[in-house]
Amino acid sequence: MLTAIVFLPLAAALALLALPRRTTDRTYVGAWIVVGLAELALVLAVWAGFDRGDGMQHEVVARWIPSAGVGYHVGVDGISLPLLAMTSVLFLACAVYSLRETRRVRTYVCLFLALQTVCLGLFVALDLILFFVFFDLSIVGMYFLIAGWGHGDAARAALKFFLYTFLGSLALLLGFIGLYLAADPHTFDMVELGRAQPLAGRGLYGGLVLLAIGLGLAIKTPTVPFHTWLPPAHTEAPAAGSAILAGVLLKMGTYGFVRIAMPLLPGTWRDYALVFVVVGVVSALYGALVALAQTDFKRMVAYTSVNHMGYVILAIGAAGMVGDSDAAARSLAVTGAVTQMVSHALLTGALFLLAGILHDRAGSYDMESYSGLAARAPAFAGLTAVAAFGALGIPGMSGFIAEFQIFTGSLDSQAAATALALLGILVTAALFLWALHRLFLGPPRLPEGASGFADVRAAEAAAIAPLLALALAIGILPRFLLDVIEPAARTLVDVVAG
Amino acid sequence: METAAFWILAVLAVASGLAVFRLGSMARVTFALLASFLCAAGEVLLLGLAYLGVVIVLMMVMELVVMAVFMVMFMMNPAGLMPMAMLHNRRGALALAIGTFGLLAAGIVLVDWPARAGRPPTDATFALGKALMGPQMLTMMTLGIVLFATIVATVVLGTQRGRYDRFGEDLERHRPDDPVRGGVDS
Amino acid sequence: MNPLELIPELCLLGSAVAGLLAGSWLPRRRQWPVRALAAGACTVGLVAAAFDAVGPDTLAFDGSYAIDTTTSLVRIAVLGSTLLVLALSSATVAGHRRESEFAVLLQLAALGTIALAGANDLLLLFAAYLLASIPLYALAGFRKDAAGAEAAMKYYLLGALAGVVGLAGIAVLYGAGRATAYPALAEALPAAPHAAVAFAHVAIAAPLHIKVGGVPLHFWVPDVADGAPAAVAALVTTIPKLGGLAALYRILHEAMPATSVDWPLLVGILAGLSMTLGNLAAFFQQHVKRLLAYSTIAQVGYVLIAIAVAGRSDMSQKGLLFYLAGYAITNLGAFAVVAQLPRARTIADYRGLARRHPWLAAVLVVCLLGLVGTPPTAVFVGKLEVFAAAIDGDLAWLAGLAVANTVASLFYYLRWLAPALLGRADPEPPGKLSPAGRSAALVAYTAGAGSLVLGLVSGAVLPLLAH
Amino acid sequence: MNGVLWLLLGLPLVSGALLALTGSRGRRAAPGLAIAAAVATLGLARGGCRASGVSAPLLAGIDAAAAVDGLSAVLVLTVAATTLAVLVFAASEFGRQDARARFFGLMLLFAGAMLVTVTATTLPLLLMGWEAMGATSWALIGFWWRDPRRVRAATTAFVVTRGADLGLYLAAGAALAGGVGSLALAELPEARNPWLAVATAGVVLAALGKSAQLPFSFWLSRAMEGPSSVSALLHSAVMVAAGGYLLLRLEPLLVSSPPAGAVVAWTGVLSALLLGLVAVAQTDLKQLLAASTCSQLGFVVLAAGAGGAAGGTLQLVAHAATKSLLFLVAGAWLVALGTKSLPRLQGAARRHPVVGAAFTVGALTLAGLPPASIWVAKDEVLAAALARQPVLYAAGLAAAAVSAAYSARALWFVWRPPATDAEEGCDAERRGSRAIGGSMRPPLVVLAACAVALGALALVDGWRRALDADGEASPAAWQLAVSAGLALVAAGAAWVWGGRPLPAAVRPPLAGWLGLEQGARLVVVRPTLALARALAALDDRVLDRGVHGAAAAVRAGAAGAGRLDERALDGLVLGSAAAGRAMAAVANRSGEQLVDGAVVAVAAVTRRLGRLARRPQTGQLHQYYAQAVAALTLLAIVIALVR
Amino acid sequence: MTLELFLLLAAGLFAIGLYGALSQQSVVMIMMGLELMLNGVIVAAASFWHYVAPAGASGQVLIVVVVTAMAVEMATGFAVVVLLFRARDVDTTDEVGDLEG
Repeated sequence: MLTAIVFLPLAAALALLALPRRTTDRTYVGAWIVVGLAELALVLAVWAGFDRGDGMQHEVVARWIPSAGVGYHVGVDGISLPLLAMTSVLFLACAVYSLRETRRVRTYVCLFLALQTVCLGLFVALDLILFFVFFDLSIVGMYFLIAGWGHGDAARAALKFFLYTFLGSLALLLGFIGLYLAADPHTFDMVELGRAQPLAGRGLYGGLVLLAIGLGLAIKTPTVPFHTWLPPAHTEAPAAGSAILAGVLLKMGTYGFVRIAMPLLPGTWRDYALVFVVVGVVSALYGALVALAQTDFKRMVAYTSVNHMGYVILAIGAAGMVGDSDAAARSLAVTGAVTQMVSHALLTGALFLLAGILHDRAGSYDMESYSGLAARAPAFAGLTAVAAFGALGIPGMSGFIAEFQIFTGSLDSQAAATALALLGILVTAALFLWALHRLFLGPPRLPEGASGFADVRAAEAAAIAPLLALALAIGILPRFLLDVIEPAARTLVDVVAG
Repeated sequence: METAAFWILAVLAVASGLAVFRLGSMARVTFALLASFLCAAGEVLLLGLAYLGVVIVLMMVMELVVMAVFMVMFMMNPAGLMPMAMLHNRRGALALAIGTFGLLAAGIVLVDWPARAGRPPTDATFALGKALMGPQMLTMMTLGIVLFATIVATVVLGTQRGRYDRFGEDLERHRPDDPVRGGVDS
Repeated sequence: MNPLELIPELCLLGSAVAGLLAGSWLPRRRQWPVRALAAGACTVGLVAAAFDAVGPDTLAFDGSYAIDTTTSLVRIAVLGSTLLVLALSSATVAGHRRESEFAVLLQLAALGTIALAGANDLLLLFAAYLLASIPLYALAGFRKDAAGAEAAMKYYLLGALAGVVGLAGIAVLYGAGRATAYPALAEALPAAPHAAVAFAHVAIAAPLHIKVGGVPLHFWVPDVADGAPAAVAALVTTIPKLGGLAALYRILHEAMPATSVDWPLLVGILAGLSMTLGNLAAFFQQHVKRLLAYSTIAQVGYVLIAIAVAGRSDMSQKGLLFYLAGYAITNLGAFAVVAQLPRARTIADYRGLARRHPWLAAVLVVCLLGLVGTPPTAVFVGKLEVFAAAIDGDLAWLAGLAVANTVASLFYYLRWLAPALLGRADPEPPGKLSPAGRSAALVAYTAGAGSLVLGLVSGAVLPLLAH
Repeated sequence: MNGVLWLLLGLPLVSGALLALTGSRGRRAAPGLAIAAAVATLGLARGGCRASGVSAPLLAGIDAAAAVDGLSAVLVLTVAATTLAVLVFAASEFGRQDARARFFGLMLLFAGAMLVTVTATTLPLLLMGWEAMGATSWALIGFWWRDPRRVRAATTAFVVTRGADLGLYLAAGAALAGGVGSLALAELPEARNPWLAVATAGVVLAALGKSAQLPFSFWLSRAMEGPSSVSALLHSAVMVAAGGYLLLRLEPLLVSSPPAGAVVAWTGVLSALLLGLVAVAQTDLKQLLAASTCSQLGFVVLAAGAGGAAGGTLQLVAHAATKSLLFLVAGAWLVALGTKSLPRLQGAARRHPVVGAAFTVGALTLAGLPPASIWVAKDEVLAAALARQPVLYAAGLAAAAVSAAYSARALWFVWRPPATDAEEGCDAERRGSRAIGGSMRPPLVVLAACAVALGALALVDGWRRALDADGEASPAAWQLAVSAGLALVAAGAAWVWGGRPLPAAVRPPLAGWLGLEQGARLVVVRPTLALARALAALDDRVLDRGVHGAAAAVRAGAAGAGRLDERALDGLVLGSAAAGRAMAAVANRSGEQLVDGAVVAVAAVTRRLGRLARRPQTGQLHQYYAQAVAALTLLAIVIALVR
Repeated sequence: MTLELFLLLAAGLFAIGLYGALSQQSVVMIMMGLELMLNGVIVAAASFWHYVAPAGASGQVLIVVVVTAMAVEMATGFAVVVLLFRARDVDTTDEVGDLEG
């Protein structure tokens, strides 16, 4: 089942490549949408059949490189399933959004489909090498996407993105090898490593392995000070690429923390949790403050990603500060972190697609050059406002559910840090309101050279509105999501507590 | 007696070796090199390897005659008698050579070389033959193939006119079409 | 001793001799049977080598020649690469006056390379070195133009110097250990004088480093790759490396106890130098052949890591051999793309390749990213094994350096890939991107697919490479 | 009937959201639909008061639960009724050309969020309503979004209240940490110390912010930029009332950590006094009413701090009725006369007698004159204060006197005979219609009646029992007399003083709302922005965007500091700003060493090395030879020396 | 006569050859330098055989290998020189430096 989910898009991409050259662009995008729907249906089927209890389900284990301890091992639990679902939703949204794409559509669609396989595969991988393979391929795919369909100084941004994240992936690989060597017998299998706990009690060695893994994931996440690849990559990337980059690729970093760093190195994680707490708080505040000063809408959203991911790091760091804190609180924090991943994907994905519309209509992201757009494009303004309010964590949207859990759960073990990070949501509120003000409100004005500003088109609305609706659903009735996450979060917290 | 021979041959070998790069004409250079080789062969003889010493002498004479011919053919100094000096990076070369020699000499003197183990066989040549037929057979076979490869390689590199130039595209001619008559297959 | 064990070697030799004889009777435009014969010999040899590979390890010729996993893998890799080079060279040599000789020299070089890997005695090692070198000098100058002559001269002179140094090393090692056979040396060397062994070690490494093209004897690599035809460039940067590295592994692992000389340090230094220098020099290289040449120097650095931990990590042999196989096929793929586009000399000439030859571009992506070590290509698995071995063998600093180098190397591979994939070609006419023929493209596809497949089936291959 | 409560909460929220979504299509039907929804809500509110609590799982071990008890019931009814009144009024305030669907939808959402807040029995649900209310207030205050000033006002209001809301997040975390796993409001006082103290502090912070107490009061002044009916709702039953409600609801928490009670009580009474003085100094009717809101809610806060829940609740309700009435009147005048400046409103009450009468009733109630409701309510509160601390009582009395003064002052203006050039003063802010809309009058009348009569609640049997406040102090007769007398005297004095401006010494700070907003800008906003710009510039600079950004940031910082100097404000402000500037400067300097700078440097070095690495490849064989031999020699030496 | 003396002689010949190989421009002269170095190796091999391991024949075989290598490399070298002369009409390495960088 999972294998089918993961490789269906790739198979579809290969099939599309075999189509004759004269096939129209719409056919490709249409096929992509169909594949996206099929994927979503499959994931929903898995969701429906998911046992709310704990543990890995739908596991598939196959020999791949047994002598090197590498296997094809996939499975889902309560942490990966929401991300799997979120990935298929976001890709479907991007497919719908791309109906109007005109540049090299065939390659574009195939690249996205391949990227979808890679992203889905990463979230179900239970083998470190399999994880790494997908991790690396995601970088390659995204590189081509940015370099090929971006605007402005895309090649440079893409290269920067690639070099940065590739460096991260290699650090990750070193860490994996460290884990591999510590296990006896040597294995890359996450489940077995989790059972064996090879690094328990090996202080410095464990620290170095965690450093390598943490570095790799921190670059991908990204956290301050490894975030500098993010703004240019986002600014130059095409809208759908940005949405995937922020929505899915960033999650690979945070997902790696909860899937690999925490359960496989629990003792080490406890020892160094404070580092992650500090990094999380600094990221949250730094990201929010820098976003506040941006005049470029897309850059601003990019920096808020740093802020939002900072919360996630804070939560999982706090979950490692076992001390005398309450297990329920830590579990709440981890649940919040996973919820935040889903929530951020939906909301920031929507925001980046909206930013794409902005650029598409008037060719600029500069907020200063716009004003009063609400008069010309009320629906666009409305959607953006909803997404922005969601992103700033207003109740009724998923962001609130996530952040409330993060803060409430983290305060127990990390009072001062959490209190500091709380300031982040205030700054985020200010910056989003200010952005809405500058773009949409006030007397109408457009950038020079733009003749008009058409409102959201049907296809665009069909791409963005479901994302927001889903965020709303999570915000109001979060149980359907939390029921899945909570058992896994509790297990993880127990593992970390040792 | 042997000591004297060693010293004389050694000094001669070194001196003629130096002469190779000091002399001005190609012909003399070639003969200086030959002299050096002959002295070295003499040393080998002194060490009790009569057969190999003779082989070296024969090989070197042959080789250096060929070399002399090449000199005459290709060097800018066809007569092989005019003085010439074509050097580059003389100081660097000198420094490296002297440095290497110094290091080697220091190593030779300082190293505690292993003691002699066993006695030389009564007939060293026979022992060599036995080794070549025994444990070192593959080495010798390989060297044989090396010679084969060398022939092919030198033909490919060195000859300008191949069989298709001489006997035609389809090797249809019975007599080679050579600019100058004569030769092995004529 | 069982002559059946030497079928691959005998096939090559027999086919070389027969090919030379046959070649002297064949019309110029119909010399293909010689190459067909060579291909047949390689195929038979491959089959035989595969059979030997699953058999037990043996020693032939009074212990001077080892037939074990290492030899078997090098045999298979060399014969496979020879097949690919035979196909690759078809555009260069078909109908050439020396077509037969090309095939003969190619087989002799392959034979020498295999002998290099199997040699268990210093003297045989040197004989094999000569055999593996001399045909290549001739092939480097095969085109006989100015550049080819220069390439041949540089290759020859550097090779000859290294040979002389190597012989000096062999002599000293013989003096220090009273023997030339590896097992005897392994016994004698721990008691031998340190300085002498150290000198001998460096000296013997010289000819092998010429073969592998590692620093500090890498100077010939870019110049020969540049001056020789693309097929020969592919040959000299691939096949000799296989034998040279295997020989280095064998001599260090089996003849030199690490207690007498700190050779892991030496190899580690050379590995670090090779990868760093190779990568740095490739950074701003515009000519694709030179760029690839420098990249092969860097690749040698990675492989040397596996050798540096030989004997200290169980994974070193596996890593080494798998890396070699993966490297060979990936590098051949990259050179095959270059050979297929003979008029494109610089990176800029590749602009728009993806539009004009999408499949070639795909092969280029697979091979170049493969050389970087992007999963799931074969080199990735090799790199994984090698890095793991390095950390396992307490040479983590080397693994770190290798990682840094890998990142750096990405820069120049991408510098090539970016215009090839994203740029728009000059609209008319095809010009620099006109293809050479079918065979090189076929080799490119084969190698590109092979690189991927080898990475994917590494599970089946790796266990075979363990002891 | 379990579902009634969900229905009560859901109806305004869902209908409001749907209405807001219809956009221009719903323009025509919006008022009708909204009023219908409000009526239904009011009906449900009555039913809801008897309904049992409801609960739904929300987070792990934490439910979203709602229930109606005495306090909630009072507030639910107040909210529903006020909303209905305001919506009826608003049906005339907006013309066809306005985005009525958006307005009415948001109003319903606003009221619905408040209903959620007052019925919630767990912290998460309360916070959800609380924050949603804040967000809706932004949209409502900035309803006329084409005017940047109003949007900025909305942003100020939202950001300030949200800043205070952080206290609730803090409180939730602290409660969880303190062992209250369910986050139920009723269990909060059982939290362990020190978490109990943290939770209390958080709650107090959030409540003070929401009800615009010192030092957050200024946002309410800016919130006046919105439509009058928004002000009417926001100042009475919905937004600011939430803060008072929260404190009353969590009074046990204040009791369990005594310093908190004192802090709350003093903040309340100081707000009542100081903001009352501010109200006296206002020349704009809506600003006067806004300041009075802070002042009046100060009594609610005082009640909560002093342990007088019954009085506080009465004050909350009485004030809600009174203040919505007054704002609606101000809105009616603004629609009709186009101005809300007191001097220009001279004689306004005479022009429209019904409206004028309603205003008079409201103002007299606000002044605390008997027999109106606030007179009773205030004395209930003051009785509790007296029981706690006589000083509190004295300060409260002073504040009561001040409220009588500003009310009388407003009355004095509107009852003056109209000036001869009355028409000239009109239409200062917008074009007046010179007529009072048809649906405007009935709500005024009803609200005026309520304002007067609600005081009787205190006499109703069971009022205290319903509020669970049996043991609380009641005012003695002398207290009632004293406050009535004082109010009369103060009102009389204010009437005599009339329209003359206040003494110059006190006028600027009072008219400017004590400089709170400027203070906040100086202490919080500007340093934050400067820091943000500095960090962004740092980020850019690191990103190779050049030195310009950093220079600009430094320049901006310097300019900010320059402006600071001009104002020559107190040393504390200066010091903190300077510290921020220094921080930014330090961050700038260290920027070069940051990671990305390092990456760029590494790239540059690599570039140089790349050129260097090709230098040996000279093409000259003899150089290859020399290099190779030298390298081999060196290696041999190294290896020979290392053992 | 001692091993050291023979080895010093060998080292001398080796160093002289090295000097020639490094300093000569003409390819043929470089080859001569290499030959001279091998000459030294012969002396060293013979002396090692005599003074260290006379019992085995490896030393002798080594000399055979060296002599063969000399011949083979000479032959190849001459072929290269011929090629160089034909293709470029030069015989010194200094004039053959087109491929660089």
